[in-house]
Amino acid sequence: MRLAFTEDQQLFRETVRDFLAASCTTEHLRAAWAADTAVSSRWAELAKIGVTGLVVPEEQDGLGLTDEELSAVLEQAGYAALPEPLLESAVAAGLLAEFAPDAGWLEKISAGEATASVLLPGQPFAIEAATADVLVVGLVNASGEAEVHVANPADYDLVAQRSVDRSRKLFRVGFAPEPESLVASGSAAAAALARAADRGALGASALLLGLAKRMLDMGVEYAKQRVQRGVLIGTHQSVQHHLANVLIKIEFARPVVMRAAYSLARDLPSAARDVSMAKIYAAEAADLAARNSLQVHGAIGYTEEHDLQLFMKRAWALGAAWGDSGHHRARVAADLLSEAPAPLTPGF
Amino acid sequence: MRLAFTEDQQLFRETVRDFLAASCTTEHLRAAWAADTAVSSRWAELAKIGVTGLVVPEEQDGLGLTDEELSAVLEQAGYAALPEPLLESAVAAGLLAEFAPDAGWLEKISAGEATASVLLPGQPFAIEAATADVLVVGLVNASGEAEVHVANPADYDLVAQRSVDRSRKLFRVGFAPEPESLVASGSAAAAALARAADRGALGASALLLGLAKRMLDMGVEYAKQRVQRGVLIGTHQSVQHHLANVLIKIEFARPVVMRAAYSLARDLPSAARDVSMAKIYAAEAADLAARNSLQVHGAIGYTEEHDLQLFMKRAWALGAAWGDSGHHRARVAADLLSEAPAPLTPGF
Amino acid sequence: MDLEFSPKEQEFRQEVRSWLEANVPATPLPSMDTEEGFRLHQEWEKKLFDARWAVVSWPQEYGGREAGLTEWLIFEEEYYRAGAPGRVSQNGIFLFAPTVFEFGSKEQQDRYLPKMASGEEIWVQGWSEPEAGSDLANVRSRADRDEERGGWVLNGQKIWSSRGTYGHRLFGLFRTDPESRRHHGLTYFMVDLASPGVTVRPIPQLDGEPGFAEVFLDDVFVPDADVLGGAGEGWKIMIATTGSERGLNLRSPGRFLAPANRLLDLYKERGGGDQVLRDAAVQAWMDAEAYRLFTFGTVTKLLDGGQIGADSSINKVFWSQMDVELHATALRLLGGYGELDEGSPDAVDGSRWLDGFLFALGGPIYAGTNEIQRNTIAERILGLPRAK
Amino acid sequence: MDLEFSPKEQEFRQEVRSWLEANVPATPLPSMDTEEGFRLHQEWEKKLFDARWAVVSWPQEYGGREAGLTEWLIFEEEYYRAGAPGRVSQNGIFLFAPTVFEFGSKEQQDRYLPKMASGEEIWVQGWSEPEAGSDLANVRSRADRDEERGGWVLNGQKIWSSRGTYGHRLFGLFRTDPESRRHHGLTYFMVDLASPGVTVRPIPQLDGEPGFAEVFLDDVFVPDADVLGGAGEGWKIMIATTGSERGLNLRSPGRFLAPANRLLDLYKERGGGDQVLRDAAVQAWMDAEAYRLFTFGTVTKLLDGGQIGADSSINKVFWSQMDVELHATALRLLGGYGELDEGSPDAVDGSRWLDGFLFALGGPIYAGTNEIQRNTIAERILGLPRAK
Repeated sequence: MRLAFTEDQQLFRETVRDFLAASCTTEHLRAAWAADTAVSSRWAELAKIGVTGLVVPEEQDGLGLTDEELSAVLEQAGYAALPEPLLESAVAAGLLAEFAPDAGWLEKISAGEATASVLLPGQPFAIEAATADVLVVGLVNASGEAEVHVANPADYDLVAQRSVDRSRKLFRVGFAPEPESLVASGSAAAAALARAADRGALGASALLLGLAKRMLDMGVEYAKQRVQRGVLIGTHQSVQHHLANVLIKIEFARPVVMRAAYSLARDLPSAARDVSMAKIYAAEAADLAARNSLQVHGAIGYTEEHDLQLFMKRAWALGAAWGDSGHHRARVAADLLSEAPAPLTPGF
Repeated sequence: MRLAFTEDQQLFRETVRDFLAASCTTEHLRAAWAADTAVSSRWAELAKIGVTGLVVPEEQDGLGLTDEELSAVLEQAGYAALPEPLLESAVAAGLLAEFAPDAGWLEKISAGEATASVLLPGQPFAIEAATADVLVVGLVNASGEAEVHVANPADYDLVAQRSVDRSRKLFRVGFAPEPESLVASGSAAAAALARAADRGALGASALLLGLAKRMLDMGVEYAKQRVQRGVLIGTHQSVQHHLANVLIKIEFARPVVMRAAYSLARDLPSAARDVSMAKIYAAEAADLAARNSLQVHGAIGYTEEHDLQLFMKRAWALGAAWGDSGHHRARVAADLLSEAPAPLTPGF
Repeated sequence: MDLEFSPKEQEFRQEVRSWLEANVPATPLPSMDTEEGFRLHQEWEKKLFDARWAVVSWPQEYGGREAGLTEWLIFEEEYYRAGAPGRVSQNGIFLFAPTVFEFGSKEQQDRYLPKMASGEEIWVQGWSEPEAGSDLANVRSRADRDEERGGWVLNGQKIWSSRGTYGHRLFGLFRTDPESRRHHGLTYFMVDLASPGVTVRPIPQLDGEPGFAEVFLDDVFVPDADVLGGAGEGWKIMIATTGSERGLNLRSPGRFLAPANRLLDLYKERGGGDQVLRDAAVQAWMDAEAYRLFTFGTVTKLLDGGQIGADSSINKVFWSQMDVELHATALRLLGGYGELDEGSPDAVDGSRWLDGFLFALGGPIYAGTNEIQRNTIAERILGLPRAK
Repeated sequence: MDLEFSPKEQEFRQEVRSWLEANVPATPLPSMDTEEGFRLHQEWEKKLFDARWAVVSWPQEYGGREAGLTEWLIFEEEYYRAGAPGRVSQNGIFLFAPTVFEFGSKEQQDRYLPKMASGEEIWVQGWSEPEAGSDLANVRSRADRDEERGGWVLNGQKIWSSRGTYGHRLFGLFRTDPESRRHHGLTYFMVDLASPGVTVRPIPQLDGEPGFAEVFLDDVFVPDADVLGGAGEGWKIMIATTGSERGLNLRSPGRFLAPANRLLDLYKERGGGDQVLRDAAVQAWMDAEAYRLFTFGTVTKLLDGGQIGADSSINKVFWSQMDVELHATALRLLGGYGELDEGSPDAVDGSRWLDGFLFALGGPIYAGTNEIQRNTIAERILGLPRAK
């Protein structure tokens, strides 16, 4: 019984953290906001430390790691609000590895020479679809059957949208399925798409956890330095309690997210329920972190010049992405209220 | 446009307040908790100032007043946690006045010589049923038709229950409807029972508002006097905010309750929606008042010796009585989301 | 109680309603914090003014109708109901004007009020200063006497001045007695932002618009004619204005009903019968109703000769939280479409819900943070000892 | 990560489970704060002790099994899962014993621990004093030296002593240096409540049971043999115990799962498909799960040689709020039946939900109010300056 990352996982995590601290500053984020794409030379750098190919099988030059390592890394990506579509590429990579391992995309993703994006059933927009080298599309066809397609830019047209988080480059995708693009259908496709959605929700949870921690740290820093009427605002009980309440949410969300990663990495029966629970807790932590950190910052936090908004806006967007809390609550309830709920992880 | 009680109403209210401050102290409440009935000589005293016959028509020696005055008085009864079944008698009186004005009960109620209780459809228990001189029963018969019965103690058997608020003497009523006890049926009965349920919910709102105010006042008093580690706890921002949040709930619940009284007194189209809204707001104010006042009091407030519990327990019981918030939210939603919601009061 | 409006009041309501129906722009104006939007909002103010709807409660001579409190509320209800443009002149006509009427000289009233009412001159508030937080007594900007020129030389910095980017005149306090502290030695100035030495730096807020600005004053000369009341009387005079700022409750009882009703429509379209979202939407509507009723209660109190006082703190905490929750609920209903900003082809209702959410987030912060409001409630209404 | 239990651990779990299944009383015992209930809970402790289940983590010689942290957690999970009686001896075996093991003399350990483990002697905590609030350093009760008799004479008053009404021995701090203040000059005493000069006044709590008591000491003699550690070392020694009290998280990760599962059953019976109540019940279950996972995380930290420290404040705020919400949700599900207290023929599940609610309300207050816990989190974990 160990509910903690292994030393290797910790090491990997710290490597990514240090890299992002240097190469993904808020100046970089503002640049990504202004650009047409959030993908920069950083993508190739991330490849060098194995991040882009983290879940790509070793046969395709990836690290062949699991959702455990992925979520550990994504928490750091969230802390830095990394603008590149790391999660989307990882979700796409999972589907490519299953249905199109030899198409050559995985090697390119591992090498940082390509980015992938993904559009799952029910997902309104695809991120970075205009710059992604490959777009993996999941859909339910007219006869109600699941299909997975590997689409090339030629196969679809895009309508650019504008997210409140300008580093999320969203596109509505008009995709006409072709027999050539079809790589899987039926129950295999359905299972893979469900698995992909869970990876997306788990990844979003890890990102939200990192975002929450970042916004808390910003609030704490500010409260330690900001003097108002001659006193540090951090000495006000209301400020202390705002921040303490955020820490409580984060500290309880963390083991929930870690457990979900463990379950999903092993495809345990409780995986779907555990992932939904993770998304609910992480989104709530990030939501409270945004509100309370903003309240602690006061008017300065409400300005565009202040960096807090970069993280708040990403948190709001991710809270609704990959299934909002209502969606995931319904999933947890459906399992718990069923005749035979999935056994607990860890067992009991 | 005046959203305030008239001078007469104010005067009546203050008379009742002063009477209860003297004759319904927490010592009296503890006595009512210990006794088999909460009805004492106070009932006759209340009759002298017109309270028991407040909504009884003048022809039956009552004051012939409306739900406006009733709610104004009940707020004071809530503040004092008056144990007598004032609301139940008023609800019963409304039905008696409509369907059995000549049975003689109304005169007795006005004179303080009798108490009445009531059991409406869906209501699990009747208060003081063992001591009530008359019990008005509303039911839906086998053919789905509404009926109103005026039952004499002979017509029913009772199973005594024990409420967390010991001054609420609850009984399950086994009532066998007799042709002799039937006083109304069909649409007239249905309308009257709906009206009675609204009076009950409005009255409960007024009681809860008074209870909330009482618990707030106790918390404020304590915070002003209690010294801990050499400082008044009232100087702690957390204590100040706990109490300020309660006041905010109360101050916004009050006009909502008053408006509902106005609408119901005039049977306006919005009355049912306004009453449901009042119950929701008043219950929320009382619930927060109980939690925050308890938290401000700390361990001493958690004891049976301390008077706070007398008011908390009544608030918890009344929050669920006369339709809980879930029931009333559904009613408000049904109206608002209908094709033609009731017009606003005041109009717009 | 009497929750009816008199025939005369109903008639007034009809008149307002039909004028608004005939004149409110079909499509919403661009944000008043953009250059074009600012101009268009000024034009709208002119239109209101010409029809004597700009300042209904003001005296005839300054373009008003001498409307009573209730009529004014009716006007405000109808104004929001009609979805008419935001009031670009609000800092002037709602916050500052009461002070001018009470403390300004006839000459000053004649000089300022007409242009304020017509929207020709937009007034900007200069309350906050860096480091001062919500504590208005913490004024560091100073004014030094200049006998020769018969006026004062202002130096310092004001921040969070709404409308500051495009506005024309600033009202605020400056320290005329360098020895003084806190509430003492402050004087109330009216500063022409076109004067030499004034630098305005726009501050874009969460929604990207420069809703407020930082105003730097370097040796800005202000003639005695632009001093309100006497030197050193600034604090006493200011109280009235902040009173009305925090008493925003009197801005409009119907203020939140329009968005609440739109939220119910949004639920009908997209709620799919979800009970949790239903209750959240209904709660928003009920809160908007409660806000309206609370306002009627306050008005009754005022008509009976009472004061608002610290009640406005109760009101401010309530509406600012309600406004955030209302828009957060809308975003939940929009799901994956909630993040779409204006300029998105697929944005629902032109991203008004997102805009409203971002705007609402300022509520718990401005005009005294909600924490300070709660302290005020505890100390001034509940009578608790001053917070440590 | 490894969220599996080892075969040895699983075997241990099986052994615990089957013993409990065979021995847990079919019907719940009466409240341990009634005279009869107290006695029956003592008998249950004896039964546990005889089977070596009373203090699994203790050394063999005192009736334990030297179980490791994980095995201990398994025991606790199973104990709650089986719905076994509350531990009337918990103040002794969980809060006080660690201190005795660390600071007690061998003679004291031999004299106290076996009877503590068997439930023959129930220990009572004497931390709080009137006026002191949650501040344990504010001790006014004093102990004066009595050389002749070779001990100390205690005077003063302790309050909120759980199990105080029927318990046998009290542990707590007394001021042995009259000149001292705050943390200094305090000594750790163990007081036989049967001694002359001790008066115990039961304090009934919300549920009517005398869960705690006020203990008055008038010239109570305590021999040197009942002093724990040296004179003046009381504070240092006490820290350990309060640590474990606030670290209740280590009491049992499964602690809230049993009621949470019962809540889901209650929803199935009475929820009628209401989605709001469904989400509330599911939230309670998820919080119970999160509590369990948080505990496993803490245990992992401890196994890696880490400390709990202020983390226990995080945990305490979380579980105390969860416990209130869980039971409040149950009462909402019960509607008009929720107010029925024990003794009501129509009470659902013998009013256990109401009892649980009343009990839970103490959570945010005891062992340091949640406000104090939040200050601790802010200052000791987030490193904010000390609150004003």
